Amino acid sequence: MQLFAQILVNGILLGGLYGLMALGMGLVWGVLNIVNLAHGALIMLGGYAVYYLYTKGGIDPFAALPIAMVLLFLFGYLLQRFLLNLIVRSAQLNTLLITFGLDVVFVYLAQLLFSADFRTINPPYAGSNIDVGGVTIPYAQLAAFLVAIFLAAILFLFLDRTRTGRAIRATAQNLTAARLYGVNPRRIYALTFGTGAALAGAAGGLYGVVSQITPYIGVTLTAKSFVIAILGGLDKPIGVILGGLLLGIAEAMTALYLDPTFTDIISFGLLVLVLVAKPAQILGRA
Amino acid sequence: MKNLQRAGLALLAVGLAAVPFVASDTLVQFGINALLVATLTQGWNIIGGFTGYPSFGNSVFYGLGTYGTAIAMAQLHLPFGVGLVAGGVLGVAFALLFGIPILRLRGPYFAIATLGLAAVMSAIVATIGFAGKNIGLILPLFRGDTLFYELSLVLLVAATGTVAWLARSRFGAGLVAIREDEDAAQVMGINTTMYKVGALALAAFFSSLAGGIHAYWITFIDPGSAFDPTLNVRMVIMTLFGGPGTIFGPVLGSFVLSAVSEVLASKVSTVASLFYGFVIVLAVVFMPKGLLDLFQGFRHSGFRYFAQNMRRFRL
Amino acid sequence: MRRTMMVLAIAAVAACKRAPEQGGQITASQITLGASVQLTGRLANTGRYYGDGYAMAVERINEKGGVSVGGKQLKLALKILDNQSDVNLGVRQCTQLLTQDKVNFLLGPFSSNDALDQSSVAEKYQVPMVQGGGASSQIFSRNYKYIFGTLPPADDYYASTIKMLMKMDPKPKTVALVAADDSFDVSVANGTRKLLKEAGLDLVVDKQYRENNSDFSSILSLAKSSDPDILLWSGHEAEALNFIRQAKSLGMSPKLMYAFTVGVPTADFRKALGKDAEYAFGMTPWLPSKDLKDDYFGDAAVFAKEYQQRFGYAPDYHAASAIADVEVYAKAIAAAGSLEPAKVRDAVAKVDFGSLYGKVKFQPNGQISLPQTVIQIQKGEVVEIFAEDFLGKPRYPLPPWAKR
Amino acid sequence: MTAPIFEVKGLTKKFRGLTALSDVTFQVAPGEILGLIGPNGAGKTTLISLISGTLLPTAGEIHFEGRRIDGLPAFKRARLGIGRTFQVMKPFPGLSVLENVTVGALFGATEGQEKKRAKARELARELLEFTGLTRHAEQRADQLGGPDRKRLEFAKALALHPKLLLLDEVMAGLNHVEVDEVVALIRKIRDRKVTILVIEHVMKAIRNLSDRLLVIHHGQQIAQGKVDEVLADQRVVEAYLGKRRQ
Repeated sequence: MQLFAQILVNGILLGGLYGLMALGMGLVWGVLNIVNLAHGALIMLGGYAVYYLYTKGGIDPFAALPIAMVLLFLFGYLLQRFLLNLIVRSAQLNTLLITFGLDVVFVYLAQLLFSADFRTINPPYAGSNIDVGGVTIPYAQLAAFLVAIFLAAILFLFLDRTRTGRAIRATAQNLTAARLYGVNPRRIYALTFGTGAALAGAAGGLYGVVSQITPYIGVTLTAKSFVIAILGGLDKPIGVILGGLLLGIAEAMTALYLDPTFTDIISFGLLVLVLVAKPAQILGRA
Repeated sequence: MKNLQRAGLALLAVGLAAVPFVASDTLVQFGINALLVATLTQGWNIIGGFTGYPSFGNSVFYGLGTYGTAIAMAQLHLPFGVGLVAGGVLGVAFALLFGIPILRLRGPYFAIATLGLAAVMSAIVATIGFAGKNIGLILPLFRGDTLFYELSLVLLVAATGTVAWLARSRFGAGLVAIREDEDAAQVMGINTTMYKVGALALAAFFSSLAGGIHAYWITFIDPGSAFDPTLNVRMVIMTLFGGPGTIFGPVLGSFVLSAVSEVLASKVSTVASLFYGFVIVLAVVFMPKGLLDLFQGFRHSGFRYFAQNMRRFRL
Repeated sequence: MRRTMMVLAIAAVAACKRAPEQGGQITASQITLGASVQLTGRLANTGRYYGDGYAMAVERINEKGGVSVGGKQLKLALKILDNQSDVNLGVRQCTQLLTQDKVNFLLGPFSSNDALDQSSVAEKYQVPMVQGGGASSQIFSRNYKYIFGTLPPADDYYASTIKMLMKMDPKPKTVALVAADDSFDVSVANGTRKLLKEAGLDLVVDKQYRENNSDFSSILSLAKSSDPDILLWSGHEAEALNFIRQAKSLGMSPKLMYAFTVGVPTADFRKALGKDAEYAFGMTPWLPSKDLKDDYFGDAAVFAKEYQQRFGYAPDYHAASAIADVEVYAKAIAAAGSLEPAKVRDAVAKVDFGSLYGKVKFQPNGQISLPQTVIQIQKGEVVEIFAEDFLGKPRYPLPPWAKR
Repeated sequence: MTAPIFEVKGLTKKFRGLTALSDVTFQVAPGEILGLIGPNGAGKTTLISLISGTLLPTAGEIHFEGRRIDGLPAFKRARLGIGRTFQVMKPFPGLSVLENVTVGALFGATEGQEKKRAKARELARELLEFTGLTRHAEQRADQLGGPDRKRLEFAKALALHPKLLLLDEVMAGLNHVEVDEVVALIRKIRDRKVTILVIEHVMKAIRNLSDRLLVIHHGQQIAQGKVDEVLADQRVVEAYLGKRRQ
């Protein structure tokens, strides 16, 4: 029973981070209709940003997160404004193509700039934990989880309560309607992509604290984000976080009760089943 | 004109068939790979380009073909021909079985379901002892690259022939109607379920045979390389690069991209992937409708083609 | 449309015609070694040892006058292609090296899976491949004649560790074994299970995980609940880093010790983990010792220093194995007195010399046999602990994380 | 009245507990034009979807030419000769006008069906002529203007060789002249021995066209019969103008 509780906690903590990874991808996908294959690369860049801020600048990783988010926001903003905006109205799959190309470029440049060495963000408190009734809760993972929930909540409020957020949602519904809203779609697109990139940056920093960063971590993270974003209903922040939790818990339980080599079967099997059985109910939209 | 075109194509096919007899082994190796990838791309074109179902799981057919062949040869010691058939049957059977539930999904949901299926199959194979678990299987070594090349060429010609047939047949018209508007297609008398599953099975057929040929050629397979998920992205990208829903676009797209990446990999080696990435980014910006459209458009309106596209697709 | 196809056809024919000339720089005055190595991509982190090691060895052998073939001094040349960690590209590049670039002999890539594929090309063309990056027994069980390996067999990786454990006080009783599911690690796990049984140790947790896994929390929690004396781990370096960091954050620590097949000897591992790397046991077939004399580099210690200076990171056994591969060719070609692949192949099978890597002599299946020295990280340094007998003092038993 | 070509008995459709259509029963004679009217949200389009097979009924029966069809999938009903247009028009946007119609000819009712594309195309050209779209034949469907799109819907549906044609608000958004053109077109179609069920808001047109009327309100069938009688019916007036309290 204690083991079960421990595994559940592990799954939840991991799932929160998964959810954060997928938030940005879901937002960009849902609003801009861009399936961003470079999302994992943006997470990777965020990880490096926090890594260097911590090791070279001596800034605590959690304090460095907002800085990394700003950097990634600017990067994403410019990328959308001056490159992706050029093609957003062509076939949807084209955005897939171009972000794939960007992913290749980012990964290569990262290797050139940062080398293929493994980097870990290792503040003194990483690895310390607290014991609650026999269940070990690691501080860093807990903090990462809380940050993920916090950012999801902020995103939700931003989309729901602010004028810009509403403009973004209107854009998701209908570009023409958004124009009537009096927004400049070029700016809104850039803003949305920037926000997605900023969220990826935060996820990257946290990922570096609990795992490690190399130029090549992106592919797996893109795939995970893709799955979770779909499970959670794209630009629905709460849904995406729930999707992350679902995946995190499913993976942890599978590793314990079935076999660790089965985790992929379960997580992707779950995905297919959910899609085939009940598309409309589970997903935000179908 | 039409006859001239046919003659040109026949000449091209003969020229390609002659490659192993005149060219270097390297080119033949490259050719085998490029032909197989082109076949995969053409397979994707059937389900993605014609039917409008953006599969991200065609690697599952390739992988099943690979494993069907490998299991038959490495575990059961059957001849290659039997293995190839086994692989093809496995791939098509999978398409028929899973096509019905997943083809009910549309757009990105279909895409992700296929992606999920491919990942599940890869993970499942990695736990089956008979399939060599995650360690893989070793096939007997066969020194016959000419045979592999010609087989791959035949397969590609067959796939392209099938697509050409689609472009003029009733079946193909049905697929295109589904791509354009599935609800409308249904009330116009098209058995959409059967057509979609048929298209997927065709794609599966060619993809799994390509996998089978590749398995025997490369002699060692494991789940990671047989169900390589990046293969899906490559198929999509090559189709889009050439021109989806056309007969020769996907072939052209995959030849050009294969050649570019191969030349880069052997000439500039370590910066190859950087260039490859840039090529793709620039291609999307300057020819968002594919190579074929670029050729036609450029002939028609010269450099204005780029400006026209830019205006049309920018925000 | 038709025109396009014509252009393509013409281009293809033109490419055919030009192809054979492109590799024409090879002259009789040099011997070219070719390799397709992971310089970029997923495996670049370890792949670089091979790229750098081969380059350094070729250079040094040439400085020492090259190789004497039938009374003539020939220089070595090296052609390395980057396969971007793509197995299929590696296979094609090997073919290119043999048929187009006309290299004389092949060197290998990193990792068992890549070596499995690439060695098929060598066998197909009947050109020797001496590779220092694949240890799985699968590579050498195919009855291929042209493939040689300078990494010791994966099955025996934990042999010396278990021998050591039997002499430790307190003596361990229970063991947890965690291994990845790829070719190399499955070989390690199978071999280790047998060794544990022979030693009479009790295997209480035996878990296999999926390659590239990044979350070990379930396995760790399970291991924690069964509280083993020792934990033996086999996988890839990236996974080892995750495993140890997550072990710390979940407070999992075996009662007596833990050991890892990879990572411990590399500088990268220590750098990434900082003080969390302390106490980790590992193994290496090679250490930069003064006792390992070498015809070209003096000894292993000198080599390690020069390597560090030149490339900015410390070599580990991968790099030393790469050096040995090149030296094998130098010795074998000189012995064969010919560049004919078949003759060189026979000479490679017969080499027997001392190098900075150790004693190089291939078994009939083509693989080398070297003992693994048990090592441990103590105060940020790699310390030799045990080979045939104790070489250093182990820090044992392992204190729990909170008390480190 | 001759034997009906088409008959609906007790047709009911519920969406998750919400009743969209309840116990609708009517018959249509061959060559007849039946007008279907009712306020917005009354369930008219649901009825058409049930007949064409894009929705399946919760209860009730549909018979066509003496054969029960309510269990058949949409494509089979299309092949039996039931064609429909969509309120939100559904051309194949990326195809040319000609190809749009050709698809119908390739897959339509079994006896008129052409397996060869070339022949189907000939047939499609005739229909373009018939609907006045010939000069747009090579244009992409999504580049057509409003009235031409409606014509295309007609042409596509006709290409099936339908015996029963279901028209879902084909006149919405058209001006007077255009409405008259469409009315004329529908008459022309009827002259081809096609039975027609037409949903319409434009009262003048429906009065002109229909042989009989069927009125649906809140999913209930509230009146059926001769045009003038139905329009004079108290319940129909209430449905349209709201119940007046005395």
